[in-house]
Amino acid sequence: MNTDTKDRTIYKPQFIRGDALKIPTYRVLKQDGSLYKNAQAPEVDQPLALRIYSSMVRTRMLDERGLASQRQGRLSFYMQSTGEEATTVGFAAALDDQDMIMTQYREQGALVYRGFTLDEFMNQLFSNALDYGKGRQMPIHYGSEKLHFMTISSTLATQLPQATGYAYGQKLAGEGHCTVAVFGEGAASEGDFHAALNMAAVLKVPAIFLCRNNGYAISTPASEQFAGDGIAPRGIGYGMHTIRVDGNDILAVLEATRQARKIAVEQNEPVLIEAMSYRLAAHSSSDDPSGYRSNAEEAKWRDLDPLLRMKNWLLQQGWWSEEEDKALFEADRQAVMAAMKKAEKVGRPHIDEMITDVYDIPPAHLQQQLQDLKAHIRLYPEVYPKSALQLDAPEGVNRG
Amino acid sequence: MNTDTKDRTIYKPQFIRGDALKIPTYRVLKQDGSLYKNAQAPEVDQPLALRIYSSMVRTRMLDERGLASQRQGRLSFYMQSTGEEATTVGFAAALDDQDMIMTQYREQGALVYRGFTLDEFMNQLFSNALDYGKGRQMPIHYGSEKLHFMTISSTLATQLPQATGYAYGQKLAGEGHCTVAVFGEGAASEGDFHAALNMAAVLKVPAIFLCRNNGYAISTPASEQFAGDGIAPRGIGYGMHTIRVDGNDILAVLEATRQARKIAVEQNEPVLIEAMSYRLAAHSSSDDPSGYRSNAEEAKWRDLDPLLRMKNWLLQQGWWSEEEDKALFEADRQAVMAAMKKAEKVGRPHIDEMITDVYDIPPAHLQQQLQDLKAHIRLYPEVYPKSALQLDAPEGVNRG
Amino acid sequence: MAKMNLLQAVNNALDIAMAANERVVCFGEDVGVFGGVFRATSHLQEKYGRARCFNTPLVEQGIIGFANGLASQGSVAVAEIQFADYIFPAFDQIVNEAAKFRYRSGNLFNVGGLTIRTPYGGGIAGGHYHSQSPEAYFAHTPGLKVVVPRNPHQAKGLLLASIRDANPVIFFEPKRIYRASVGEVPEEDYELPLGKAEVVREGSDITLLAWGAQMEYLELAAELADKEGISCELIDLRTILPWDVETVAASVKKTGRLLISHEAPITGGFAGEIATTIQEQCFLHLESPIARVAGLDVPYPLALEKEYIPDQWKIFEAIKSSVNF
Amino acid sequence: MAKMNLLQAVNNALDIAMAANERVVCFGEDVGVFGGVFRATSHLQEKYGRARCFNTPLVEQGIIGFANGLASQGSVAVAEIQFADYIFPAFDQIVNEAAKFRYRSGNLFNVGGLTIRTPYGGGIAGGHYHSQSPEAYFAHTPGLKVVVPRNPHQAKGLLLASIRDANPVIFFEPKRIYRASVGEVPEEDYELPLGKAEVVREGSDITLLAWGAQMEYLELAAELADKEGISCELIDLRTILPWDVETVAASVKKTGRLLISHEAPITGGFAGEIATTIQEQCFLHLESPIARVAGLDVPYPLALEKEYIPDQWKIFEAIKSSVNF
Ligand SMILES: Cc1ncc(C[n+]2csc(CCOP(=O)(O)OP(=O)(O)O)c2C)c(N)n1
Ligand SMILES: Cc1ncc(C[n+]2csc(CCOP(=O)(O)OP(=O)(O)O)c2C)c(N)n1
Ligand SMILES: [Mg+2]
Ligand SMILES: [Mg+2]
Repeated sequence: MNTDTKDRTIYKPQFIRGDALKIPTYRVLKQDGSLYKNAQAPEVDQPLALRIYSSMVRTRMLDERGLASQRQGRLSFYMQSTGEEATTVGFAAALDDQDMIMTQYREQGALVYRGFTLDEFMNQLFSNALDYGKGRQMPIHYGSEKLHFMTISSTLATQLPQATGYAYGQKLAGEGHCTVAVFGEGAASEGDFHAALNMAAVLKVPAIFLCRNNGYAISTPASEQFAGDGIAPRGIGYGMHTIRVDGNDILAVLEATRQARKIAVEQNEPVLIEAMSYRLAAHSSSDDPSGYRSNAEEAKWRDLDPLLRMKNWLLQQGWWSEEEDKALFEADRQAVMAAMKKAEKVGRPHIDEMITDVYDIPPAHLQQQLQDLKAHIRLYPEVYPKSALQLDAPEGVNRG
Repeated sequence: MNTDTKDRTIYKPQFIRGDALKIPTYRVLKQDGSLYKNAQAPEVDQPLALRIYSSMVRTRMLDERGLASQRQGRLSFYMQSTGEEATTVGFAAALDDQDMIMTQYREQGALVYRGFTLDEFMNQLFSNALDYGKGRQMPIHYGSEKLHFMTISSTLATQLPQATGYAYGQKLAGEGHCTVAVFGEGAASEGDFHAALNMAAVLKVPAIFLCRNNGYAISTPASEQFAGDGIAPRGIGYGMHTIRVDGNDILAVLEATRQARKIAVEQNEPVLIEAMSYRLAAHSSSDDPSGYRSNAEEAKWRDLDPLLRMKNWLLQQGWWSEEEDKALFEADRQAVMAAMKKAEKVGRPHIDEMITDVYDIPPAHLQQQLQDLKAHIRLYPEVYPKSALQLDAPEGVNRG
Repeated sequence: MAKMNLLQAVNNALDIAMAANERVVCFGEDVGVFGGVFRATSHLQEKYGRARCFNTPLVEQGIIGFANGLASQGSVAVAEIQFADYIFPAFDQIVNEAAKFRYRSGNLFNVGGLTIRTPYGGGIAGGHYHSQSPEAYFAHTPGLKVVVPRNPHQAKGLLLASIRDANPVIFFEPKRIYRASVGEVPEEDYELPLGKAEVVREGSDITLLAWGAQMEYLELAAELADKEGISCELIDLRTILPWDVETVAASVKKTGRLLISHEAPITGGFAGEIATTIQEQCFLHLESPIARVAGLDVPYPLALEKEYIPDQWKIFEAIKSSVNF
Repeated sequence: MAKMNLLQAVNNALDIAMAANERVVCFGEDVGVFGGVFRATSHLQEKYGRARCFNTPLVEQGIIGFANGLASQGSVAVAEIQFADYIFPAFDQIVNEAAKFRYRSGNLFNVGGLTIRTPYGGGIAGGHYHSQSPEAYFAHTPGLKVVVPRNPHQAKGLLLASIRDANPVIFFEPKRIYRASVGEVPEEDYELPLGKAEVVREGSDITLLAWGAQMEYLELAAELADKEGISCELIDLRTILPWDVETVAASVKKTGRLLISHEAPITGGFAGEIATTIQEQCFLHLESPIARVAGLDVPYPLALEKEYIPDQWKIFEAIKSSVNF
């Protein structure tokens, strides 16, 4: 047993209270862009700082336009990450571009940072023939093999034990890469969370588990999700290196993740990071938060906007100006809208894609089912007009 | 968010190490029967002490004979609890007899303490017509409604979220009862463990989660089960009152559970107890531990025998003598063997019990299936001789 | 009588069940203040308090484990799984625990008070994980009852019966028609029988069988067939497990033909069970092979959803094939 | 050739797979030093090191989640679930994740390297939780392959094929005959095809179809029938998903009769799928209803196990009923 209890004996039955272990929060940057007195900025040069900031801005614009076009009925669904951009861009900026990222669904910031193009985003959102996922999943289920970004799955927390396994494979491969799994504080209630972190600690894998504690899981506040001091203390329970950071503080997220990566890759030890933030927008385009939280609460967090915080820092560094800022926002807004228009015009996935990728090669029964379906579509072209048109066309050009 | 991070800020990225939280072990009784210098014995009078001790002895004898008759081919399967009797009897002795107990499978001590008779044990072990479980589950899957002992299920950890739910019902009922769920350190790796403890803490239920950390899950040592400081620190993570006790120390287990019960019932707050012990026997009658652990290790723990420890204390109290002890062991051994012989002679469950209790009332298709089966048995009485004999007999008298 | 949509009928049934029996407790993800993501539990927390209607942490295996324990204690546990696609983490607690609780204890303990409500099915642009119809997984599990209503009136009566049934019930709610299906619903407390199919339209040439949202396509197909002079008998199975062999067999003996439709992938779907039983019981009456119109054997797709759905046109074609066999 | 029992054949296949490809990794509860509770992974840790053969913590959902991730990374993950009865906590990782991994990503990612080995079935006094045959649950899940061998020779060849197949495979091992089934097994590396049934005995009056341990009862029943002058054709389905419709249909067209047997509860079992497909494809050839001999619709019982099992006598009676229909 690795619990050597010899020299830690008590003779009175003292219960340790649930709040015995309070985990502090690591912060660097104040909202006004200055550093905390005792804090030190991580090494960030101007190009990196601007890559990070422009990724945050682009993410914001993507989300703004994404929701707007859902409201216009152009998109069936959208999920914004507003307020959490420092976390989702910041962690990505701390990684090697070859490290695997496995996310939940609200981490478009990481994809932007890695260089997923607006066209790539839009093809997925519009489920068109160029979507790498072949239009099979709902909007926001991005994935990119070349960017080492695992295709998103809607089922919460399933990516966590998968990250443990992926990282184990990376350890076997010995090429110095790690896996970062990102998840919400709600998803951390799932059994898969427990499985993932415990296995990662026991099997000593180079994985970083990054919890976005944004206060809500749809309508459920964190206070009805757990009773302890957030998610971080669980890491200690698993015998795992753990840190809590201010998730709206780009410099803190960046530095914590850099150091976490060092531990993961050099020591083959997993790390848990809990990033404290707030989901400023609705859960998704299907949600209306006014039923479960107050405007005042939202306003409080709006004042802690991570973009503003970073901008203030950039301004203080002399690396950025208000004019450049305005121009960037506007340019991105335009670029997003242009990409949308383009993606909307791309046709949808070919009917033949109905049965590909279920297996490596479609077995006989699936081929038969497709053939029957096509025969049926020929009978009723007016009912299935889009696929009727495809019947005699060659298969679409939709591989990425 | 119930994570108020205001006044706990750090400005350097300090990771908290997995071993930051070391939980001490509560002990009262030394192996020689004397108390630790600073320890205090809980209130235990002679009748209670003897009820506890005789339950431990009976459990030991049950296990000795249970395994022996498995070896003789009389029983198909058996599981011993040798070495863990102080934990399994001790916790039960701290409860109100109406409190619900939900166990894993190695807690026969609690059932003995509650007064499950040898006949009741044997009827289950021999799957006879008097088994409350109607011979449907493997040996050791006991249950007793009147003793508030939930029928055991082989699927590990499933009883844990069930205990949370049961305790929630007790809280609604408001009669001052609690639920105790017992499980191994191996089972604590299951997703259901996480679900159970987190929900219990959030929903504030009167439940005690008692982990028997006995060093092994079949062949898997605790060191390959978790990397942290055992199971206890997880309780802190859930914001739950937590204590670790020496599981071979009857007085420590008793007192810790008593106080845990007080917290649970008076404050409607769950408690986690980790009892440190050792599985002295094989995992089950199907297992041979020589393939995965040393005799020396076993010997070390044999020296910490909880029965001996309690006996030494009783002797020092002047409540017990070596003669009485010998006589008790011998009487119990005889009683167990007599009960076995008796149970062996009881017929097996009636064929009609094949389809009862799947639903409250057997639906038409099950009635049909039973009828078809009986018609078949009539055709081949020599293939199914035991049930052939029952076909025209009335249904057995096997309800408890 | 009042006009209600299916969601309102569900909400009304829960309200009545909670008012009638204070041991009824409703819970699940976002079920409390918010009233559930579809609002099926709206206002229940307000009316009956937080102790009886509440949010749980986000953990399906925990929700059902908790529900099993609560039901075994004697409470009436009504657990919501937010989407049927997310019921699988709870599969062990349902299949190994709830379904076997009474049998394994020789009836010392039971979880008869358990009802699991969950929205199922496609047609809402939900992709793989907001569209599945997993009823067949549960129908292979003795000890469970599986119920699916087709409209508001059925939903209320069947849900009240499910909550009060002495066995664990999985109650699948057809979310595609949550709001679209509107009808007259008695305001009072009533129950519809579990385990009984309903002949919703008599006919002579072929029996059409389905459940839940799929009944709508069946009815549309029957109308198409009507125009071609084919008379269809329509049956709503309502309870998938245990299912009403008698009603279906009687109909097939009359019509000589059977078509079964479900949205789930065809292979291993529950139509296979029905067809096999019916070919056994009605072998000499069958004038054509029993037909299935079901989902393709692929994960539920998004962009090609319309093509995937076993709609009225596919059913109509299968009807003609069967009749012309 | 060497004489091996089924366990040794499995162990031998794993050994060959690990020797041939260093990316093959075996893991699960107690599979390390101990070699698994049935010893199927004996000596593999010794030979290939702890990194490639190891114990996991006790968490089935974690084992399969981990395996999915490992396979998606490009390793060949061979995960053991100690008993098929304990596969249900991993149901979500199998049904929602492994099965849909390739499809949902448009083939950017896949877990084709995943094989799940698990001992299944009754007849060993295992009661509810050491006896189940859950193959039908998985057979309703597009994206998975489901394989069951009947003897050592088949076990080795099918397991090697499963490990190397580019799709996730669940490999059910018939534990009742782990040691009882002994036969000649080629020592070299070989594969048997997935998705192909095998006609193990030709006959003319009726087709008998099963898989795994149930094949033994089928053979015994065929011998009983032989004595009564009934000629049985025996087919081992071997792969449950995707299954070999062609071979079965060809046989039924020849014999005119079909009997399917499995140990799992009859309702919702995979026999229903087979029977429904075959009645459709062979309608005009069928001389009697397709018969099923399967487990009762109850949790697997202990004391009444003998009565529960679909043994040769039950099969023999069903053969006679079919032939005399
Ligand atoms: C297994 C599973 N259960 C339920 C859901 C439905 N659901 C989608 S998002 C969500 C809340 C997640 O909250 P959190 O993890 O905190 O992430 P956040 O939305 O705050 O970023 C729920 C319940 C799901 N997708 N998967
Ligand atoms: C869900 C599940 N997985 C696997 C098993 C097989 N199994 C039975 S006991 C056991 C080990 C349990 O170890 P632990 O919880 O430490 O209890 P102990 O035997 O030490 O008392 C295992 C793996 C099971 N019964 N249930
Ligand atoms: Mg959240
Ligand atoms: Mg143990």
